[in-house]
Amino acid sequence: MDLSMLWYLVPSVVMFACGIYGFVTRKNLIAILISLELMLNSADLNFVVFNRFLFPGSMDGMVFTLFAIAIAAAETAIAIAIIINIYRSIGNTDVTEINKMKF
Amino acid sequence: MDITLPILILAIPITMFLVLGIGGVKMSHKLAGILGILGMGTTAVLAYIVAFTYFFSGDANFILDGVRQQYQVFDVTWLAFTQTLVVNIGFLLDPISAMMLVVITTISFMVHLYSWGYMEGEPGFQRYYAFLSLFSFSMLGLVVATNIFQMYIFWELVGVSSYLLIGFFYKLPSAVSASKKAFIVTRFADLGFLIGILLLSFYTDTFNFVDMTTNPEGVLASTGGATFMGASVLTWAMVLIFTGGMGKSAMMPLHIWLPDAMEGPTPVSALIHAATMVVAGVYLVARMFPVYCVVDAAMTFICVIGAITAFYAAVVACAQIDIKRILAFSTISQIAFMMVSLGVAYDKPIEGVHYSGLGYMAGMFHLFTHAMFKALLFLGAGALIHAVHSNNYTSMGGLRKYMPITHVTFLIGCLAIAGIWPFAGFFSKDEMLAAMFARHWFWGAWMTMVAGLTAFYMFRMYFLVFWWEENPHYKEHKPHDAPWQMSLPLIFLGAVSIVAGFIPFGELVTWNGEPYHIHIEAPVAATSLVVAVCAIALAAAMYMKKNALPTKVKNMCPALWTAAHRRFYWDEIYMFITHRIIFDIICKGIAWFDRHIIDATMDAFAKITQKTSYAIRGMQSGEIQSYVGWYIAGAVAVAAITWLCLI
Amino acid sequence: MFGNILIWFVVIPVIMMAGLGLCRNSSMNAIRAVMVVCSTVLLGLSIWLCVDFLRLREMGVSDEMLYTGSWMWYAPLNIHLAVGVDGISVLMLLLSSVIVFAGTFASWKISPLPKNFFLWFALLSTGVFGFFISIDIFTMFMFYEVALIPMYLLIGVWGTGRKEYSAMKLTLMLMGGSAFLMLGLLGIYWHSAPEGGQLTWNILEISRNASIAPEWQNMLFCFTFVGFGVLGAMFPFHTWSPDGHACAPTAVSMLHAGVLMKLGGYGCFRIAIYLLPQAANELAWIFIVLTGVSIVYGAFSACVQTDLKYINAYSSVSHCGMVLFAILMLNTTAMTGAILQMLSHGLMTALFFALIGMIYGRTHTRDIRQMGGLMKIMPYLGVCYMIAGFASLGLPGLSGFVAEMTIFFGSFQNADLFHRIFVIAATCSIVITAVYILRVVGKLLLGPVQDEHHLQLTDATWFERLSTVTLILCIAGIGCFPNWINETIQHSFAPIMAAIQSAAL
Amino acid sequence: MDSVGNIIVYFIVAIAIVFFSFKAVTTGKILRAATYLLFVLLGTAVFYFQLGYQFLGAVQIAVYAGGIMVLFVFAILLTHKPNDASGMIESHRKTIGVVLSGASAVLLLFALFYMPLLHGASLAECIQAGHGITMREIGEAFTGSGRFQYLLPFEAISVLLLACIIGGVTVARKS
Repeated sequence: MDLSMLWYLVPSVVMFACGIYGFVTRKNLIAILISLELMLNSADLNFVVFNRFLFPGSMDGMVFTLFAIAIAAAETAIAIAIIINIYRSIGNTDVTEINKMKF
Repeated sequence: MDITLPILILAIPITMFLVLGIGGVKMSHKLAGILGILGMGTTAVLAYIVAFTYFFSGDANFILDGVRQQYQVFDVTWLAFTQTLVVNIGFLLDPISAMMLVVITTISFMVHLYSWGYMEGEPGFQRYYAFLSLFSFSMLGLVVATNIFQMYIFWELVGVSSYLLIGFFYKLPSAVSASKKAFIVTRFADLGFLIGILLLSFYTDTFNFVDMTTNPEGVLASTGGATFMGASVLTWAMVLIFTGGMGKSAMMPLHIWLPDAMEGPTPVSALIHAATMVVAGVYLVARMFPVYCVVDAAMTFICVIGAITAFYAAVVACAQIDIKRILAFSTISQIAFMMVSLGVAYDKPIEGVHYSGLGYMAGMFHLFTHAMFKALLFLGAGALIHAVHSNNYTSMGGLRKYMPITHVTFLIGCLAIAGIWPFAGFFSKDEMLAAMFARHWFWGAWMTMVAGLTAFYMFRMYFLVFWWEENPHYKEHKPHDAPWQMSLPLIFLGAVSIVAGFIPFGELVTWNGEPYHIHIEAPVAATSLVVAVCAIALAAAMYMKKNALPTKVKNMCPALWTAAHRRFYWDEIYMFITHRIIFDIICKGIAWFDRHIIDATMDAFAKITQKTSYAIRGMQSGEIQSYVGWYIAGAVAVAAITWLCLI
Repeated sequence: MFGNILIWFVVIPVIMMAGLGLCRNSSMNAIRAVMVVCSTVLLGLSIWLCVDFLRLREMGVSDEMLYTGSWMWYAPLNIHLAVGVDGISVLMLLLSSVIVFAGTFASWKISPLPKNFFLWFALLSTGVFGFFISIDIFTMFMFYEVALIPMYLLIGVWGTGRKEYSAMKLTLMLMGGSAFLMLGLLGIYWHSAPEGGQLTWNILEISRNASIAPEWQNMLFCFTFVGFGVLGAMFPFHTWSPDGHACAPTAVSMLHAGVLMKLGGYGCFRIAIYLLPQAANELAWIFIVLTGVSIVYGAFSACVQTDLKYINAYSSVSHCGMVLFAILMLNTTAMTGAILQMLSHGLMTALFFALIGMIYGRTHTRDIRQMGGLMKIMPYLGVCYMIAGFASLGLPGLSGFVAEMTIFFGSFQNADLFHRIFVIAATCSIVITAVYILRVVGKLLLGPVQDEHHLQLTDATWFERLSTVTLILCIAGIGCFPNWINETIQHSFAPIMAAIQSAAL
Repeated sequence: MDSVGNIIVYFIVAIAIVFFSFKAVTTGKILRAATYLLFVLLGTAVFYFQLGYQFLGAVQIAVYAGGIMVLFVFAILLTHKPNDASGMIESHRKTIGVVLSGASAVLLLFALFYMPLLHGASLAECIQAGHGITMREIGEAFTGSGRFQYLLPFEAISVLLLACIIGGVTVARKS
């Protein structure tokens, strides 16, 4: 039995689908962010898997994942700053409450 | 002929209008009055010179082999519609225009002079003179028109001058509505005139009177036998043109504006609504006479309208209280007389008639004499109103002792209009009746009856004003004769009314320029004289001394009297049509339609757009989650579709 | 490029804007100085152009367009800044500059934000002048839009009453019209060359090529005519006009009714009729019906309005309907009449709106039921209003008469019953016009004074007098001596008539 | 042919990832969600090691599981009062979520199984085919500007991180 590409991609798909579910259903901003990280992670994993199985000679996928991780870090930092700020101003982090700028 | 004089005749009044209209505010009343009178006086003198030159100089341009010619002094292009259809502004001299020059300038000068006394101290005195000058200019331009379009231009201008002068006392709502009515009714008639011109000029390809009248057969031929709704196009055109004349000359059913026009100052009524402007319709028919002659239907139409109007106005005049209204209806009746006279005339010999164009000559003659004595009557009425400050004869009575000059001149006017020898009206009326009898006995008999009615209502008024019984108010406010500025015109016009009948009019004015020797038709003259005298006697019996006879007569048929007094409800009918139907239903309906249908449709487009926007803006909720939801749904859908397509 | 005199008609308003930009917001005198100087220069320039144009014609220069110039603007689509004028455009330029001049004085005391007001005003003028000098339909369209957009702000900011609604309505409806127009113009462009030739926007070249297929012509004609017709207040696309005019500030109403609505008529015949003659022959009847309805309908509607501006807006519907009506008659006389009517209506409506603005500025009402006897209180304005009214109802000696008569006589040359009926219906409007004009004059100026407070009001000031006198002189000038206009525009119709006639064969 | 140990590790990790992913988005407590996320991230790191990217796995653990998770925990603690129901997180629109995630999962899995991926080369062969990635190579890849070298993105990322630091500070600062 071989560990082929498909083996790694299936958990990635599951991770991604869970991310979507969480992103759409969660009300808490941080929980949404967590779901986002799940999706991001699944994409990262795909890059690496494709790199390894299809282009084993190069390292583009890996480098891309490295960048993605860096960007994810940056993004999370900013997002969390914003979330904290929102919490300060309206007292919770519920997306349904954040509609002052709607329309 | 040198063109300076004709140009000056038109230029002086319009200059006066501009000077008095623009600079009048800064002038004193006296200066404005003197300027106006001087200007009109000069114009009158120039017009006399021109007319005299035309009639008596014997110049080959004017009279050739004993036949008077039409002569265009000048004729310059004003506006070119097409290569051939060109509007000119010119100056046409022919017997009727020369005669009208004299009539207009004389009456206008008299009125200018008279107004100096009558309008003294009125605010807007300068404006009044400015408008009078404008009117004189327009009227002169009308009569000397070389082409029908020039006539239409000045036709509109006299309409406006009339509007301005009727509404001179613009603070009175009655004057405002009277002026509005006058303008709109005549404007409506002018619409017919305009359409008539459109039709006529389309076929003849010319506006020029001389071109059309010298070749009426050609005009008829140019229409190529086209018909519309059973009548030939030329008939339509000529009837429509006559409609314009009906409006200006207050023929039924477009007469309703003239009695109301008496809201204007009395001298204005004398000038515009008795002597000059209202005869424009007659003048128009006379001008186009040869063309009318080739369309019998139009001529019959003129006769019928004229005969009905003459009788109607005479009957109504018998039941009026306001002396100016009586005079107004008398004017309508007399103008209708002229119309019938023109209508019975013919340009070719008729069997058994020694001169078929007699009606034309007689109509013009009556136009001339009527202008003089009707102006006289109006000015006399003005003097009366000036004295008692009321228009109604009920405030008058027994005035002959207080106002002798007015009395005598007014009597002259009444005798003249009643057609008593040797006053002017006798001669002209006799010729007219002769012409009518010559055409058909019916017209003659009918119009003789109208002449009798005329004598009756004029003397009814005369007796009620000057005899009857003295009004008790005279003790507080003693009436007296008017100042010299007002008396002078009365005396002058009275004198003219006596002698005008002896003018050899037939030598001067005939339809084709050939002289005609007037001779009294003894049977006709005798009949009309007898009828007139009987009518006067009846009036004297009823109204000379205060008695109960008039009331008895009135009570014999009160409904008739009321109907006549209310002018047979024409005003009410018009009010119903204009206000209830046109204004309330059509105008308001259209305005409603515009706001609630057309505009609402446009608004509905906007509303639909807005509603749709509101409906779909929920998608643009600002919630990242729903965006992602839509995004993923979209992505899945696209992928699935692509996938299915690829397999 | 600046050697061409026509370019200056666009450059001067731009200079005007620059000059205004340099003024401080508060220094009213500097702003007025800039406006007066520039509008006077424009007026002088257009008079000079008119004289020079007549001189050239006199010398026998018979080109279709004079002072032509063309500069490439955007090569891939062959868009040029192409300019040139014929007699009609010359007169339109003259009209525009007269109204800009009068409008400047009519808005002498505009507030608030005078500088911004005049900036937009100048931009509007740029568009108007640019439109009339262009012979490239793309630049023409561009200038048309330039003229349209400032209207929104001018009405929305400086207007009165329901100004936001009206500004929005006006802009949207006109924009809707220009959407149609854009389609039409693009269609013309794509069919402008014979097989394989260079596509062009130039009016002269398009008409010379005459390569648009008949079935396309019909569609494009409808697009362009409706597009311009909306601006010309054609029934049933006229409803922006009453609301827009009622809410617009004085000078804007003047310029809008006076010039902008003329863009519609001018465009209709310069583009719709001239470039699509075959369709014009075929489809004119549809629009004759619509414009004929406009004429009578506008006049009847005006009879029952109580707001002065609504009355004039509806009368504009009627009069502008007359312009389009005459254009559709497809003969020289009627078209001459249309041009005269454009001039006449432009001047007279501008005068009307100026006077209404002045009266409103004093009485603070435009409802004729609340006013009366103003003739006694402000005789100067009253007399001017009467003159404007007389011009409107077609008094000889004033411009309206000449225009209407030329239209009627021209239109009557179409001898078939259909045309006849509509011409006669159109002539009826002169009576209805008299009714509503006299109704207003009677209620507003004559009769007893309605409101005691009005007795304290003052008559016109010098700048108001200057504004009105300019317009009245022009109205009387055209009315008394119309023939020079006839001569100016006569040559301009020859190519159009030739196109129509060759299409009819 | 992969070693049995490798396959066993794979299964353990794969099941863990699936399970914890699922728990991370369904659990009612926010702190637990963060913890489950941590497990998923660690599992992914194991996959990276298994695929032969040791450096990447290290980065994953250090930056993601270490740094970012700490941020998460801080944020949670800052926005939730202890001993409070606010620690619970609610969900809404569950049906939509299930449908969307289900649909995308089905679509993706369908695609995966449709493609001829199952019978590709095995992991061991691929690791064999590729050379081991040394730190030197990675360093050169980040600092060179030639083919397959990433100086410019690297710089861009560093600027981005700087911007984020400043931005984060600015946004979160108490006014």
